[in-house]
Amino acid sequence: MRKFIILLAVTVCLAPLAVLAAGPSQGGTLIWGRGGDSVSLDLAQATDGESIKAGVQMLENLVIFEKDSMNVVPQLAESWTVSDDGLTWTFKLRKGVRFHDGEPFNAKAVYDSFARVIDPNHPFHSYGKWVYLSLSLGPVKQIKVVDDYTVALVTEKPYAPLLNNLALWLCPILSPKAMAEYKDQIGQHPVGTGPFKFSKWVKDDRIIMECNPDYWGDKAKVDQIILKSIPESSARLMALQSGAVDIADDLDPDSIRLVEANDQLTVIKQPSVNVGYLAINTDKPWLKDARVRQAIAHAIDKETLIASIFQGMAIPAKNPFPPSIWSYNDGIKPYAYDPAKAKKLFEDAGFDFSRELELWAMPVSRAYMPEPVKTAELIQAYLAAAGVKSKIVRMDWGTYLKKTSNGEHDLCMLGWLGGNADPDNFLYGLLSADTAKTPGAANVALWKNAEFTDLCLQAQRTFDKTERTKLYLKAQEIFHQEQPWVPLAHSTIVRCYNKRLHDVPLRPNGLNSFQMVSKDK
Amino acid sequence: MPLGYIAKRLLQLVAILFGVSVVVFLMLRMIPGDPAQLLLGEFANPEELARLRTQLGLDRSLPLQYGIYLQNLLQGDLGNSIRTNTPVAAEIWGRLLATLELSLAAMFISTLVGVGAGVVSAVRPHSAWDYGAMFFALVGVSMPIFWLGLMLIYLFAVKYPVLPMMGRLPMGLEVPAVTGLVMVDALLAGQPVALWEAGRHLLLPALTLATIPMAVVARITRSAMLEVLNKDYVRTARAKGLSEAAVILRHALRNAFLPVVTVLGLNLGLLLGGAVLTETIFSWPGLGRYVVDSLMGRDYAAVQGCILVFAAMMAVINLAVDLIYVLLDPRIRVNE
Amino acid sequence: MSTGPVLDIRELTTRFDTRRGPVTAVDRFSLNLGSGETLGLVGESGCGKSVTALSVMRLLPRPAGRIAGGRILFKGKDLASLPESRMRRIRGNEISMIFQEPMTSLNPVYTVGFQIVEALRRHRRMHRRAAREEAARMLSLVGIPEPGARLNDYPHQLSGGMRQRVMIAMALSCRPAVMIADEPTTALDVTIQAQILDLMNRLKAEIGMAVMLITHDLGVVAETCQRVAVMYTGRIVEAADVRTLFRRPAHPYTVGLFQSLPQIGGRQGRLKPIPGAVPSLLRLPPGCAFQERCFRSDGQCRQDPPWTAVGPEHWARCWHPMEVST
Amino acid sequence: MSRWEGLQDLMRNWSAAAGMAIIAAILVVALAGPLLTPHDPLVPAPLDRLQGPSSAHPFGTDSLGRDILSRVIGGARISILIGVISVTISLLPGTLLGLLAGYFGRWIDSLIMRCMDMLLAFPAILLAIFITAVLEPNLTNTMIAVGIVYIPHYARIVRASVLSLKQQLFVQAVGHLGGSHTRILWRHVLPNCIPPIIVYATLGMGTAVLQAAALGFLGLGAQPPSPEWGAMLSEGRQYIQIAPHVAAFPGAAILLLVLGFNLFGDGLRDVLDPSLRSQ
Repeated sequence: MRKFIILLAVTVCLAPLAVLAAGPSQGGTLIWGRGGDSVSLDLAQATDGESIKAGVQMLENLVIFEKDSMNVVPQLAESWTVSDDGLTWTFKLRKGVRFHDGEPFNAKAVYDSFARVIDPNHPFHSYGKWVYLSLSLGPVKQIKVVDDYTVALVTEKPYAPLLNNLALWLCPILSPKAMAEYKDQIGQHPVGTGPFKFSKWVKDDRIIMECNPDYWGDKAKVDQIILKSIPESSARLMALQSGAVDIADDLDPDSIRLVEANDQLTVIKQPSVNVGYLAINTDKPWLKDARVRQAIAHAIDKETLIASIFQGMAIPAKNPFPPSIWSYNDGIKPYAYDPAKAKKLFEDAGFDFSRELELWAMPVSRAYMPEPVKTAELIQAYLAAAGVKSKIVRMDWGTYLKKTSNGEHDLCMLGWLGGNADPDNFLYGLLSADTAKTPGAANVALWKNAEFTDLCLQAQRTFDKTERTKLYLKAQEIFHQEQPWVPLAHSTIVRCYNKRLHDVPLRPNGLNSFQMVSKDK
Repeated sequence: MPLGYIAKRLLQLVAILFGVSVVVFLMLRMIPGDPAQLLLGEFANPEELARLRTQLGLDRSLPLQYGIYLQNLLQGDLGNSIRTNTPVAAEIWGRLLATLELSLAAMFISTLVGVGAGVVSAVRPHSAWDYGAMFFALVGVSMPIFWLGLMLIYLFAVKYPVLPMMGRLPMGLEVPAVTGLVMVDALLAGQPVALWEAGRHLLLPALTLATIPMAVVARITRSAMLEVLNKDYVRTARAKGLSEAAVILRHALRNAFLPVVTVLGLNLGLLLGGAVLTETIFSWPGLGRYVVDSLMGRDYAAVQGCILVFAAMMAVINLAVDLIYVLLDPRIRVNE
Repeated sequence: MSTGPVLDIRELTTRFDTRRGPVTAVDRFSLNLGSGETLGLVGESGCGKSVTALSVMRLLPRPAGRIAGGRILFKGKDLASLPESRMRRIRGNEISMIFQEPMTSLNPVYTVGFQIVEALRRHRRMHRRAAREEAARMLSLVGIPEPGARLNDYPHQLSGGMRQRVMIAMALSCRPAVMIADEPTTALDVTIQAQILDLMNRLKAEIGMAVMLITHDLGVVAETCQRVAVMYTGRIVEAADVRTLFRRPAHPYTVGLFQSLPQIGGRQGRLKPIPGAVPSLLRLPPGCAFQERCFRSDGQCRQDPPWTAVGPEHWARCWHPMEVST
Repeated sequence: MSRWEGLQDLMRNWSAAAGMAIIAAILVVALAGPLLTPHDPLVPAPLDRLQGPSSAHPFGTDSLGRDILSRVIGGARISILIGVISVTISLLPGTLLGLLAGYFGRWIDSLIMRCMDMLLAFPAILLAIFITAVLEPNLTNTMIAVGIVYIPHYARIVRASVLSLKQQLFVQAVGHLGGSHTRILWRHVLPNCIPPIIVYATLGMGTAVLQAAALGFLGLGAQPPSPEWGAMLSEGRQYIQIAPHVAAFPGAAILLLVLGFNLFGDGLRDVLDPSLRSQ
């Protein structure tokens, strides 16, 4: 009876809240705390996640990935066709769209936005540094304005992934007037067509964008987004807890535990298509023997690593790519944590225990490696338990990437995010003999296994998915046996936010438009 | 002091800045790490890297790069940031104001408290107050301020959350920027709430940054005052029947100020250095943090610009200290 | 001439706390100063002359020094027990003091005008302009040419003699009843010394004040003073009018002082320094402090010597004063 | 003043005695470190991470479950080493440059002192960051960087004492008697510069420890898993909310050591060189 009364009382008290929750009112300011400032909001020039995260709220492409899959759907283009020879892509553009500065969106705008990237003679070409061409418009040789609302892109060779490239953040359409006016400063004053328009940028502090009232599609539900730079993870956590921000990005795993425990806050998780690994330089004579590499795998306790440093926000890895990607070989039996066995393997391989291995630790944290230095310290201790001495080596990120791609390390930590969710991206791109050529090797294990490489190449030529799967399963077995990397973990990406927000999206790559997000008053 | 002297000092300043620019330019190029590689990260391929290097002009010879840099510099152009492609001067300016606001607040606190504590200690030497104040001053000069900042955050923002732990204003609160100093802007805009909030946000970082200068000033003020209080002219002032306050503030302190001003001037350099740490801890969007970030990002133009600004500020401060000397001590006026 | 003492010091005792224990720098000092009179206080350095002056001014260095006993009666008020605030109204106003070191006694960062005006404004509540005019008048009174322009000078722009004149002007600006001059001429050239002494004599008459002149220079005393008191280790050992003291010193110490002086026009005999050294105030012998250096001392001198009248208005603190025939 | 009297004075000086006591205590802890530490400061126990202070771990554990007390003790050796080596690095060239500049004067003086001015044009920490970045960040380079930053200070002090000595007769006299420059510098000038150098070097050790810790804090100093105090503090920053003890103890250790150097330096100054008191 007593319980019933309490329940009743609670219900009565909460009823008004329920009413509010039922129909979240529109408007409000969404404050989004993140680890760093953006660099350039012209996404054709953006190289960092913080720029892209902000830019995609304001700029739009011809086409875009669906909200939660990798299917391409129209955005500023209404439809498209590919010529029979596969060389010409024709896009019909949406009519009646205006840029934030009031300029009309049309074929000319698409032409200027694209031609500035690939045509050295275009007047806007010198205003920017056009990065990652291979992922964007690199294959396009010519841009034709067919009429005001029709554009054709011509490639030299048939290039099927072009549509996916256009759906990435790298090919935004900007107002030609603004590009002419701001010249090389367009990245500081982006003018696009998106649901939010740029308002103000205080460097190292905040970027403010307003709801675009003239948006061609569904208008954004919040009036304003403030992206607030809060470099320190603990400060972001505190801002989230106090309600000062609605969303806090890139919290460390320990903080996420606190967010989960807080009933005002919530965490959504999404398995990411990434891998964090420890690459073993197979070019070094003392690491050439596969038994040595297997020994290293046996020495590392991935479960504990994930339980402690990742705070459970990952699954242990045994293959080069995560189970969410097709052809994942689940039949592989992971190397168990066994220091004694590791030591024996080292001894069997005649490993010189007086040698101190260089263990290179990444200087930056990534979703696939949230605490690289602590991970390195732990690995160092695990190796020591197996009798192997190692020294942690750190340097700046640029040098790290350059030197690891030259094969100067013994062991190095790196990771990969598989953007297009294809095994080829991981296996051929990171482990084939073709990519093991220094300098500039993406295969930082410098592992040159002819059989493995053949399997990858064969798979590239094969269009039948089951056949390809077979090839990849086999390739993973070779990888497992040879163990050029010790794959460590596939991390989970998370978004922590206040429960007063609704419909917060999370793609595996973490990039979403916040158009549909609403906030309780 | 003749204008010629100032002109000479300014000329020296230009010479030092030139030297600094060469040194910084060369040192930056000696730092391992390729800006292009840093910008493009782990997903770039060698061709994209090479193209970016060309675009950034990194494939030119060093003398040529410096020549171009110097030519732009002489036209007042500090160059564009490699990372953001924006003019470095603009990037620096906004952050400089943030650093200035923090430094001025810290300067204010350290001078007020430091001089006050030093004077009281000197007036009552070997009293409990004196020993207490001087012990705290000694702890102050020994303080790792990055630790102090963290502990202040823990105490006043985490344990007893009475003060904000970072930033300059609460999120969502805006003040029209006129001077770039938020407190001044809030005052100009007549927004008492913003003024109050800006002050609250400023308090912990300013206190952190003020700690060492405050302690140094207290120590120097005490010893200078002790010396001055033994001077004959202080006795003369007392013999005139002046009140103790007039004797100490008008006759003693004014003379004790000379060494204090020297130290304050040196301390401003200390403040600028301390700003690097304080801004990092309190997420203060200032120049100190910017220069470290730029250095880590191998943003050559930005680092060069910042260091030039720092060096120029130090030199201007030194000049200002010399000028203040003249105001304070009439004896120098004739000698110069 | 004298119309009763303006300053009457009775049994003044001043102690200092030092690291090695308390020291009595002035011991039961009694003396009076008639208005309009100039009294010389002589003795070797360290004998307590300056401490006596600072005690009267209540400017003893704190917290070490303090008045431990006795009274200092000025116009009927006991300065020794006056609250500090009331004492401040007397200092620089009714009793003023000038110091030995004109080079350092003026504040280097203020103009001399400011420093004189400061005293006038404090005690006379004068307006700025009136005070400046008065200051200029004072400067001309002490014989400084172009006083109006000098007001804007900083001390370092003036010579030592000029500075001492400024000090005097400052001390006299409020027309004090008593001026204490602590070795006012010691740091100056001989020619300047004479000028300053003349000036003091002249102004004393003009303003009608009493002067306590502290010096170790008996020549200065002879030229300026009516009466003299001789101090040794914090005590007055002899007091008399100038003429008597110079002709017939009664205390062996005074005799020693005279014998150690070169005398112009006197016998060209050898100077006779007093044997031995001044004993430390921390280790004074019982009885007469001079006994160990004295050619007349005997066992009796271990008792405190009495303050003996050896002639009219002539006293000495001695068991065995020199025979004084009157 | 005889040596013995000097030492006595030093012991009687409250500040020097307290400073000496602190430094000695830390030195003992540093030397006896492995005997005192209940746990290995380097071996992680990831499942015991971020535990608060307890009887098993009086200072708690860090993010890899290592005992913070053991790490703080392990770091004592590093910090003292940093102090001594950095100061040596600034002291030797600084003294030499100061001697040369002061003794020979003219263009040598101008050249040396202008270079020193250039170094002084940077805020110290910034210059140290810069040098560490050029040399690549590690413990050795931290000491070198901090050392270089303070060279101008020693050069200036020594130059000033040389200039004042040069005025004094005995140096001139020796010069007239035909002593070689080296001999004059070594036998006559240098010994007289030593008191201020000793004072400044002692105070400088405190500064060096602070600066090195700041570099460690910024991630430019000692590399993991080294228990350098600044680096430990830097890690603690991340856990200020859930485990403030991780930052609290190493920072307190830095403060204590620097306080020790400063107390001792103050005391030395009072005894050796009272004229420096106002600086």
